[in-house]
Amino acid sequence: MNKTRRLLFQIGAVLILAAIAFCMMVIGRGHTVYFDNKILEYDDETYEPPYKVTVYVGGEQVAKLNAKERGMATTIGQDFEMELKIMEVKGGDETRETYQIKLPRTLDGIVVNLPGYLAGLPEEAWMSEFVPIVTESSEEEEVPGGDEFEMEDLGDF
Amino acid sequence: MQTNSPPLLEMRNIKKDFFGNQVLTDINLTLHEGEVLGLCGENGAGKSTLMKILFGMDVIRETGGYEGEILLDGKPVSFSTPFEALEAGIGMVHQEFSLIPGFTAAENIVLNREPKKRNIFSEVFGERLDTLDYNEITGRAEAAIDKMGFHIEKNMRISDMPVGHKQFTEIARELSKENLKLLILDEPTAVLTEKEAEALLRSIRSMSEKGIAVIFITHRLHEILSVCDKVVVMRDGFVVSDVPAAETTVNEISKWMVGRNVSSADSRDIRDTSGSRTILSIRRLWVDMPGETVRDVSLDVREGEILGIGGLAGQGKLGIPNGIMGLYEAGGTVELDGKPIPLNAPRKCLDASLAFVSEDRRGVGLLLDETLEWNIAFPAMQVQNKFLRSYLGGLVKWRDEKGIREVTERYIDELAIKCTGSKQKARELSGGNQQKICLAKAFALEPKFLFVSEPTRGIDIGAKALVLNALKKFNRESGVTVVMISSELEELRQICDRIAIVSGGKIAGIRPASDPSEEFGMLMVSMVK
Amino acid sequence: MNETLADRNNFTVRDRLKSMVRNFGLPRLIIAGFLLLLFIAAPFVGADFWTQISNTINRFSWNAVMVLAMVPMIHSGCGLNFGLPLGIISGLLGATLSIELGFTGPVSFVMAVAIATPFALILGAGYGWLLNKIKGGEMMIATYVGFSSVSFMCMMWLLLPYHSPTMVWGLSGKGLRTTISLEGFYDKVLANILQINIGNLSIPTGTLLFFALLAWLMWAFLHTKTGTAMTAVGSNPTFARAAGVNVDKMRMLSVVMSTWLAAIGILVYEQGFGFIQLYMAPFYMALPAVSAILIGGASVNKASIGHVILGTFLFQGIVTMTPTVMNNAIHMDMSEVIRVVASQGMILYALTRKTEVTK
Amino acid sequence: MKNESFGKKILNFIGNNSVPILFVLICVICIPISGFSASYLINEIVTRMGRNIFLILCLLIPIMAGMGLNFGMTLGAMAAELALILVSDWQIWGIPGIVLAMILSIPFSIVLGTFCGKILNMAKGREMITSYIISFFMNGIYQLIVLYMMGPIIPIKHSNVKLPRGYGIRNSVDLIHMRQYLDNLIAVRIGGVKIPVLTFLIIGVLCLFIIWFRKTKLGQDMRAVGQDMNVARDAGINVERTRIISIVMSTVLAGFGMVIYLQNMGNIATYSSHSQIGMFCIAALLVGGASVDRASIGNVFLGVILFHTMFIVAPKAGAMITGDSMIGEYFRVFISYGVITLSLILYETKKRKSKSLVGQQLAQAQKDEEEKA
Repeated sequence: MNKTRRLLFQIGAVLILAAIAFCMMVIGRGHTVYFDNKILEYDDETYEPPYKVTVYVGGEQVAKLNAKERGMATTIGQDFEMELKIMEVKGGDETRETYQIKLPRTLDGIVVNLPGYLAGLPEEAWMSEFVPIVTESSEEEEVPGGDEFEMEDLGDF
Repeated sequence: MQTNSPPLLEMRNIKKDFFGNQVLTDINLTLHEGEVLGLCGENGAGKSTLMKILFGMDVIRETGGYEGEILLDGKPVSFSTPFEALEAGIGMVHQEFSLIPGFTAAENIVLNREPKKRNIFSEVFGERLDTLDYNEITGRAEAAIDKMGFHIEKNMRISDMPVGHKQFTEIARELSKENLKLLILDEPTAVLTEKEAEALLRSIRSMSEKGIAVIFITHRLHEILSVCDKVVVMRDGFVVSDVPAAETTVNEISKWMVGRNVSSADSRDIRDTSGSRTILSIRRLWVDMPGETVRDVSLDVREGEILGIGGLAGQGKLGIPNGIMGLYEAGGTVELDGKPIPLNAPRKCLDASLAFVSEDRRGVGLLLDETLEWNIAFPAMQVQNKFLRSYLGGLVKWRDEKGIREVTERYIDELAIKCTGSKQKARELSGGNQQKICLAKAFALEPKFLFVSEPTRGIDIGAKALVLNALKKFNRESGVTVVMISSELEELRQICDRIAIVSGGKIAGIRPASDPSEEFGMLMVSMVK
Repeated sequence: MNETLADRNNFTVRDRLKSMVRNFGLPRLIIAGFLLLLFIAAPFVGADFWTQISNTINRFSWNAVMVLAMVPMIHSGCGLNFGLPLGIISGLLGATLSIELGFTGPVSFVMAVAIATPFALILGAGYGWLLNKIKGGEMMIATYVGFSSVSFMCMMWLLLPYHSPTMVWGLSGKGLRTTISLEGFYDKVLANILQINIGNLSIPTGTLLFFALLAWLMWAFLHTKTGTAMTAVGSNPTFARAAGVNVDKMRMLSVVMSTWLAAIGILVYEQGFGFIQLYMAPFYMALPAVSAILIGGASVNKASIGHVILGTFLFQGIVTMTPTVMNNAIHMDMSEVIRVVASQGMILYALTRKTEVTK
Repeated sequence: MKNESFGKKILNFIGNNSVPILFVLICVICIPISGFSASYLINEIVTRMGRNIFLILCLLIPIMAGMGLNFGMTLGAMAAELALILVSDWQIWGIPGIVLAMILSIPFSIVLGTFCGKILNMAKGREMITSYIISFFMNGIYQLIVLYMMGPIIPIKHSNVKLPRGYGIRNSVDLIHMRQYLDNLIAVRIGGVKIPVLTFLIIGVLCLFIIWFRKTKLGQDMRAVGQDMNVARDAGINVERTRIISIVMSTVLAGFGMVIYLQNMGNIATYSSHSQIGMFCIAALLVGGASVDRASIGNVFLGVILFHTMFIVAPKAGAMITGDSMIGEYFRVFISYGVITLSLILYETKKRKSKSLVGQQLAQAQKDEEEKA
């Protein structure tokens, strides 16, 4: 009786931890969102970028994009909220509006084409995965081994 | 009234041997509720083995169990661990304290039986995360202390307590066990002051009034008479008498303890050495050897004799040679041939041609992981530069392997040591043969004077005779004075010329070995501390 | 009839094998087997066998003396000398002072030994005195005595007034460099004596002979009266005390010997390696030496010259063979990891063995 | 008479607290020389307290169980690093990432801690040197996992974590998206000093837990085992298991502590972060006046403050005095090792002294008796 009871509690504790871990994996997923203020061609139509877009995330300005420029922001979770301040033509009026984007959980880097997005196109039109170009130098990193530590390893503490 | 119900404890025909060595034969004991039984006997009489059987100690099972039957409340029981015995209501207070030094008395009393409260963590991680209920702990400790009838400070840490109070804490711990029916006290008064001992006796009486039976093991015979309902005396694994305490006397008990039909007296070869000069004189010796404290010993040993030193365990007989040889801290004066020997310096003793065969074979006597050659030749090599060859004008002292082998082989032959060869490791020999190696080691030193401590402890009868004969021969043929320390009086009476009895850390008396054993028995218990 | 006899023979053989495994220790067997495998595999993966052998022998000759330094302290029951860096420091002082005083060529080696000796004796005596105060806790404290002395010397290398331009930093003109080349000093002075070169096989005869000399001296010492006493102290200190041996003196002597051998050991290592390494370099030098002697079959309180030779050979064999063979075979250099796991595992194994002598 | 006893008391106090007093002196001398401003110093110390205290607290439990200084806490640090590498590769950021890493480190810590505990049970009486060697041994296994198994066996996707050769983890793993998230969540600034309130709250909870734990049955058992293993065994306490539990608890807590430590640092030095952590934590604890067999929460706090003050000011002070900045660097390393050495020696000699003291007392008592007689 007592044993089964404790077993239940133990399983419960593990489950709760696992559940928390799972929640964390979902809500803590980090994404990098790239904003493209670039021409988009979709269904044989061309969408011109506005003259200037200023992007605010969480109240802070993260990018100020002229046409053909790309900006970047990081976010945690899948609900991405951004505020865009758009100036269609040089010297024109600015409009300010808030947009909500649902990000796909599986992607690390997401490119959002602003002209396409603003034009209300379907998702596949303006959203694409960001594939980083590996520009790594191919030199092998020095990996320390064994029981021979150098002074640097003592590090700052 | 008692006759109607079955006795609380009944032991029937208990037998026990250690590897063919019979240590208990047909022991019968009965004990009723609230009865106090005094158990006495010499060391090695079988008291502790009997208690170990009753208490289900591991040693018993590991050495092949026991024969016979134990009945508790009329039902047969057999404990395979001490915990089962505790469960059944048997408590035991051992000679060595079993207390946590940094805990208070109360914490020790309830050790591992602490009252607990549940909490959220203990639901998940199990009972060990229950919080302790300190109020309840104090309560239970108080109750146990009340039951004992001797006040100890429940919040005092053990490490701050006087020795006697530690003993009482142990007793209180046993009493705090709800179902305690039988309490075994193994020499509880050994560490108590006079007053505390009296208090203990009072509390034994009050326990007995509350219906708890007590088995009281002690060497202080008057205590037995004053508190026990009956007395059981053991000797050589037998119960020699089982009488109501009211019907006997201290004299009678001590006779039973050592008494034996002395038939071999004639065959003994006892030498009267009263004319010989004194070779070793000990004055006011004290030795701090744990468990074998020597308080004030003065003793003269005559040249060429075999002097036995006997006494009960813990009275200090072992401390004498260990102190003189510098193995334990000692004070006083010792003179060999009129020349003083400095204490606390083993080398000085060896240089003065003293030799010692220790009772602790494995700890002190042998290099277990080395060859027999090394064991036998080492002290002689170090002390007397034997078995060495000098090169470069004595700058290099090289081990003489050939000489070492020769001497080892000689002793292997002489002492009939059973081994595969002189290169065998000492660890691989049996106890008796190890003892012979220890003797050979001492003989190789060719000493003027030899201390032999418990030479027959833990070896079988055949080997015993060989060892004793070798000693006797060594003494008679080489004229070396031998002092032999032994717990077995009969053994001493067999080979010694005179026997000194140590009691309470002092010499209680010296008698010729031909005196009847009762005499020695009286001396043994005379000054017991 | 014949069959039963054969059976019995089999039985005894298997029994003997079993007891051999037990005496030798499973980890040791695995390591020896692994090295054997490496030697067998070497030609197949395209590594030149004789080069490998040469490398192993070379490294053996560099390290053997430091492993030998373990022997006296194990014999006297002080356990594994994790405080080896203390001796190494004496050696380094000898090496740097010898160069500072302007000695060159083979003489600089002799002088380094000569200068290192008093340092080793003094430091060893202090270290021995300390270890006598804390019997039973030697190994942990030895480790930290080694560490603190190395870090203390780190400051000293900077502060001591060295001037020799080959040793100090070029820019500031003071403070010793981390590595000092021994070219023109005693680089390979021992190795070049009677060096044998046959094809790819080269044997540093001089270094090996030097080690043989020290090993023989150690062997001889253990056969003298004092050496016997030292072994007895390690085997059972109470026995030794009862036999009139001054236990503390013996332990002290063993520590001094060990420290001196470590000092000589590092000098031999340097002459083979060609550089003096200062600062944190001696930090973990005790561990390879400790594991080498354990791999050779020693335990926390028993060691012999045979253990030193076998252990150094096995350990250095693995150190030199694994990188090449592994790299060629699977294109993954796991040698570091294997070395760490094997050597530390060996030390762990030895520490968890029950030793009968308890103080 | 009264003065004399007061003087004696002071001497006793100095004798018992020689290490902390020595450090106070070092700090008092070095602070003015280093020329650091008070606010800079306080800021640094507060940061380091938040970073290190949790880690050091995990040492208390094995000390309670009589197993000495747990050099095997490195194992917990390794567990945390494994967890953080994985979490970082899965791109879980911020507080959720930190929480996930802590949860993930638990199974690793339990496995490693059990292994360590079992080995230590086989090496009773030399736990410290053994746990020290275990940390090296496990470092080898850790490298095996991180350098060779991460990639081919344990999937690692991101190239900012993985070595260019296709397997193994880089020398340094960036935790930029977790960096000081915990510290900044409820941070308060008082006079230019940033106080990471949440981190301190977590530390506070751990302190309460340790205080509470001492009053549990398990805590009591650990103390009993720590003081006398044989008595505890005779009383029916499962000594081996209790010892293993104490090591496992310490390892798990060390894992949490390491996550807190690394989120503050903002990156993992994959192959060296853990290797020195044990040494520095132990040194800090000992500086606070703890010994091999006795340590309290107070020792931890005092130790962190003193040790890290020394750590901050030593290089600058060294540079000021000798004109060489490396001197100070080496000095603080020397001090760390030196203080551990000193504490170990003090502990061992004290153990011996208390033994011989008993002998002396007995001898004296006998002498007195002799004189009386």
